[in-house]
Amino acid sequence: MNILNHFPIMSVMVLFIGAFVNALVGRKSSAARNGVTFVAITAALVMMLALIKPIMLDGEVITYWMGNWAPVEGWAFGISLEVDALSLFFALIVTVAVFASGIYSFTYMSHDDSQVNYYTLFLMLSGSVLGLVLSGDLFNIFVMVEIMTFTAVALTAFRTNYEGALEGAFKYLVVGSLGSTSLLVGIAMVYSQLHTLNLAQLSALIPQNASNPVLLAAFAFLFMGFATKAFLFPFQPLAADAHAVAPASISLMISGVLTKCGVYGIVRLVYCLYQNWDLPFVQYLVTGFGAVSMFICVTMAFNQHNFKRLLAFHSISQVGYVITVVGLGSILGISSGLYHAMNHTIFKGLLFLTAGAVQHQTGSLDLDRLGGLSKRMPRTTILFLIGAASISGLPPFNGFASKWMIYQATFQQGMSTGNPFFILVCVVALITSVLTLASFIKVSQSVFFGQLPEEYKDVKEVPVAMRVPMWILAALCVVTGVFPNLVEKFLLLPATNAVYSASAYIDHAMGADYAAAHGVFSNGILGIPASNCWQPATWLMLLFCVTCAVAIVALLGSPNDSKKLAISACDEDAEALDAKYESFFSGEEAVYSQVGGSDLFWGFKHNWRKYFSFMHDWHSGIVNDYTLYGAVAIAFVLLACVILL
Amino acid sequence: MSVLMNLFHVLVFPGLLFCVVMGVLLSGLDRIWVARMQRRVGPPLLQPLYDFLKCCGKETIIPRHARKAAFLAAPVVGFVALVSISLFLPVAGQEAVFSGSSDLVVILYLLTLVSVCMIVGAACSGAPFAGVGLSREMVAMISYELPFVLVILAVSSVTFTVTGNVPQSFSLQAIVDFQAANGALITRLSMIPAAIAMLLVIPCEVGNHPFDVAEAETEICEGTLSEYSGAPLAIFRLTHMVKMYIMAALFCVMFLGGITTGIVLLDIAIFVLFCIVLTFITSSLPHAVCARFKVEQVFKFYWTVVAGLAVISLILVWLGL
Amino acid sequence: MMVVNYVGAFALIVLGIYCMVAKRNLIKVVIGMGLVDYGANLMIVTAGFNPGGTAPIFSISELNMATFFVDPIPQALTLTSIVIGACVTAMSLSLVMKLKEQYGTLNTDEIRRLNG
Amino acid sequence: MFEKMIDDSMSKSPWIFHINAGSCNGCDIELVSVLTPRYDAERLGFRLTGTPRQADIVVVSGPITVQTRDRLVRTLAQVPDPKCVVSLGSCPCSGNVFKGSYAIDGPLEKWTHVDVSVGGCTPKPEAIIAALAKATEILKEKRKEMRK
Repeated sequence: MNILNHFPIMSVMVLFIGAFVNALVGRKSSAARNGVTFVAITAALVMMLALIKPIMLDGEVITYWMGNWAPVEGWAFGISLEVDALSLFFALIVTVAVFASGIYSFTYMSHDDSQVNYYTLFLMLSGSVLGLVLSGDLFNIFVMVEIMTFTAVALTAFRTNYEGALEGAFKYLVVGSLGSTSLLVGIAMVYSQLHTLNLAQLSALIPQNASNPVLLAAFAFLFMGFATKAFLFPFQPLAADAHAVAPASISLMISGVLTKCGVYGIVRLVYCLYQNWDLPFVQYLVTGFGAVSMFICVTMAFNQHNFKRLLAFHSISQVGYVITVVGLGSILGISSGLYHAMNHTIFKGLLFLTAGAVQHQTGSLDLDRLGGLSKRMPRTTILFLIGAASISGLPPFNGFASKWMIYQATFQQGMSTGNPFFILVCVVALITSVLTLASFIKVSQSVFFGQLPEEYKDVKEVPVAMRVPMWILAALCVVTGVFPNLVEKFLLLPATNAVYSASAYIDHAMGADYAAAHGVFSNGILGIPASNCWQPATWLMLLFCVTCAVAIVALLGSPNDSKKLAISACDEDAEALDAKYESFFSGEEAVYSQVGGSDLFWGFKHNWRKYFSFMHDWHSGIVNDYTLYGAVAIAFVLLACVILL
Repeated sequence: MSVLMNLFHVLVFPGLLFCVVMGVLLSGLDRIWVARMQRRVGPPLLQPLYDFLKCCGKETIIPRHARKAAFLAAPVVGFVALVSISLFLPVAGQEAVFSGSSDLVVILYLLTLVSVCMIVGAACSGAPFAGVGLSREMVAMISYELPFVLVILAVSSVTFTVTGNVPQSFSLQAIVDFQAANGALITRLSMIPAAIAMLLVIPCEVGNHPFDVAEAETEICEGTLSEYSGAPLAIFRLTHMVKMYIMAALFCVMFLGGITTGIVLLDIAIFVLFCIVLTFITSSLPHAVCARFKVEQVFKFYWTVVAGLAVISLILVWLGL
Repeated sequence: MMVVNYVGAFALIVLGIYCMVAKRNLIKVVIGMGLVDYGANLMIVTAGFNPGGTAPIFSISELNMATFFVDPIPQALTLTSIVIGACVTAMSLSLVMKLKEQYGTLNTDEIRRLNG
Repeated sequence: MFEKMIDDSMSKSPWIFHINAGSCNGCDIELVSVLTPRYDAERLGFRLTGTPRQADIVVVSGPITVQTRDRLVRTLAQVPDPKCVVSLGSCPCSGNVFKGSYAIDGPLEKWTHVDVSVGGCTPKPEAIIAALAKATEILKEKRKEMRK
């Protein structure tokens, strides 16, 4: 038996065993702690990378039956792991993010106490997330979701003395449990009808019983369960609370990885289990939830004064993009959604890590108090700008490549179905992108540019060990942005193909022809339409050409010998201030009329003041209210599914 | 040979040199027209060029709060990105130089990139007035982006509905080809509101007078440019001029495309003529007629009136007119 | 009657959610979470219950298609789920204790420093 | 290569930055009237800028009050070379009727080198244009000198 077949279970186990070993040996020595963590996360990453060849390129599916308990007479009772290209795609996202987060933690968390608990929980979180995406069993997905929520809550509250940490964790736990219960109820309903929980077998059986009302109700519960895990509207306040107070490395995990589990769940649910992506109602439901989350969260980000809370809202906004296009049900839609999911993990991880760096060095995340850090932390500033450009979708970074596909997908869907709803979604997506840009301008202006406050005069650049994971993510931002063709060939096409070939997924687990016997036919896809149109490499060459031309003209025209006309900059170390290099201002000398972060877009906020004040009150911070929103949303989706499907 | 040809396209026509010449020409004409409408003589035609050269000859001061590298790089990157747009536009009956990636969304984002470079430059300079300027620039951007997006969708949906399944939704080449076959888009009833909306978007996108909230020299001391001097300032001025040309050209491609005579030089002459007329309509006329808007008025105006026009156009397309 | 069980399960869930939504005391909110959990567990057990079925303990020779027994899988699931539920309750109670220490109150209206 | 062109444009595109150092607004109004259709200084390339960083010619009006002095000096230092300072009206030259006041710290020569002075209270627009035109010539000379 090929060793590669064992890699899925081994990669999950190595993380859990790492957690266990860490708890045993890591109490005293930080070297042992870091060593165990590093080995575990590296091993998981390497194993997932090794699976790229067989799964992504050769199109194989790996099914692993625990204890060799293979299906008997078409009934699968054993616990299984099933890895197709879609699972592997998300597993790669997870392991890369875990790797970056782990390495970052070594320095970032070095000042905290009881670190052994941190790494134990961290490895458990990583293992559970990886287990979730690789699992071939619905109930195991639930168990993994619970472990994931549980450890994430514990890690959110890890710095118990940090302002609001406990509160954020508690809200996350309470409202998160609503989602978990919803998932559990959905599973119970599915089991009561079909008496199996194996994903492959369910994928074959559910489409046959598509009109069964209990299964439709189960669809609603499962969808809302995963939506909670992706923090879609109306669960976004949780994400904001939890991200803002968690340590930055955990914010990366929550935003980059946990939300991806929700996305993975929804993709599996709609495209594999129920295979009802072409029903208009499902399209409206999923796309609608995505679009609403995308827009509300991006406007909420305008209100924020806390760096990480702002990032948290953007995180949900970007997940909204993913869900929106996942709901379209077109090939272009799903591939752009997967692409954006991947990119979101990369750039949002980078942004959270830079926020963590700022917090680590200055001790503050308050946008109204920080400023001018680009002088003191130039490398972090560059990293932040790369991340901000990516999330705002500026070419040539990866955010643009995927957003470009998203616009194409929504617009094509709108035009080919003649449905104005999708055109509206396209407009919302485009506007959201501008608003995202605006709020990152706000962050860069109020944290990295502008004047440096006196209290941060002696801030230092972050240590190299923290910059390394940031550089890894930044490099990924650029690489995946400049070579979308390669990403498409090696990652997107196989994953999209896997989404559309449920029968291959079923057959591999349940034996050949099982899918066909149950009436599930799917052929996969040949290619992604409208790809290859955006060629950043060509554009960059163009840019290079023009830059060279401008530079040559500038050189020819530059004054040959006069020194006075050259660029003059002030001497940084000079004690006496030279008035020539002071900023021009016409008021009193002592007062820097710095524009506060939240007032930066006054012209916009003034016109929308009623909306903003309503949304501010709506995010009341009271756990009961958030529970109510969640319960109402679940009830609404339940009713809609049962009545309309 | 093809490398040389490409180089010619990039550097001469329709690339760098043509952009700069057109930018200087249009903005010089604009200043003369505004002067004439105010019953003044106005500056010479080449005044923008003199301004540019003079700025190049001045000292470049980098303020104490500024980040040197970004402060100097921002104008260059913005300018280069802007010039690269001209290579995606299939102007004057020519195919775009890089037609493979020519796409309205790409152009939208490249225009955004240009504005972002200006904003980053302003943010880098660390000055209070620049801070106010960048915030206004960003609000102006939010304002015109919605109608711009709607216009783009309206234009694309016409070509999409008529030709059926175009492989690329927003392809500029497809739009021009469509117009070559079916007549310019502006002749369609459904496109007239969109064209008006686009005409209103142009001055704000360029940052011309009634909407130049970000560079209001009297209120906020040139806003985004308040700390710039010397060569970087010159490049920002040039960017502004070239943007006038690029936006006029974009309008030509979107609404007046496909008008060809077969003779290249004549085509170019017609195209230049269109650009000049458009500059008069979009830049000189509002400049001479209107006083500067307040920033919240700009936002309100664009999200209600202009966006409304574009939505009307979209609805008309949807109704099949 | 199985219907009673299902109705009971849903009643528990709804009661639990009501408790989570309406009660302003953190401890009561945690109790509500517990109720929701019990409702879900009851539902799973009911789903696998066959009236009159025997315990699912057989040697392989006894097993044939006609054997009538209670489905063992839901019971296993319920056990797992109960364990998880207990963990969640423990976790949330410990958080409540810490919250009481920090905020000096158990009233949810006053625990809202993160808002807007 | 472009040096000659740049030198030539130096006199064709002078941008003005106006500092009011305690003026009674009479000169300021006259300066603005220079830009109005009647006198139209824009045909010579003049343009009012809002920031000293972009200015070529700094026009100072008013008798340099103690309150404005520091700001005047600071702002003058922020103008990039080559630059020209024009004193507008009698006040910056001599102090005019305010001469000897405890609140005055003039004349302008005390703080900076003045290239062109326009007399009068207030000077006529024609005189202002003539002075500005002269300043542009000085600007060109300065630029040439700086190159050497």
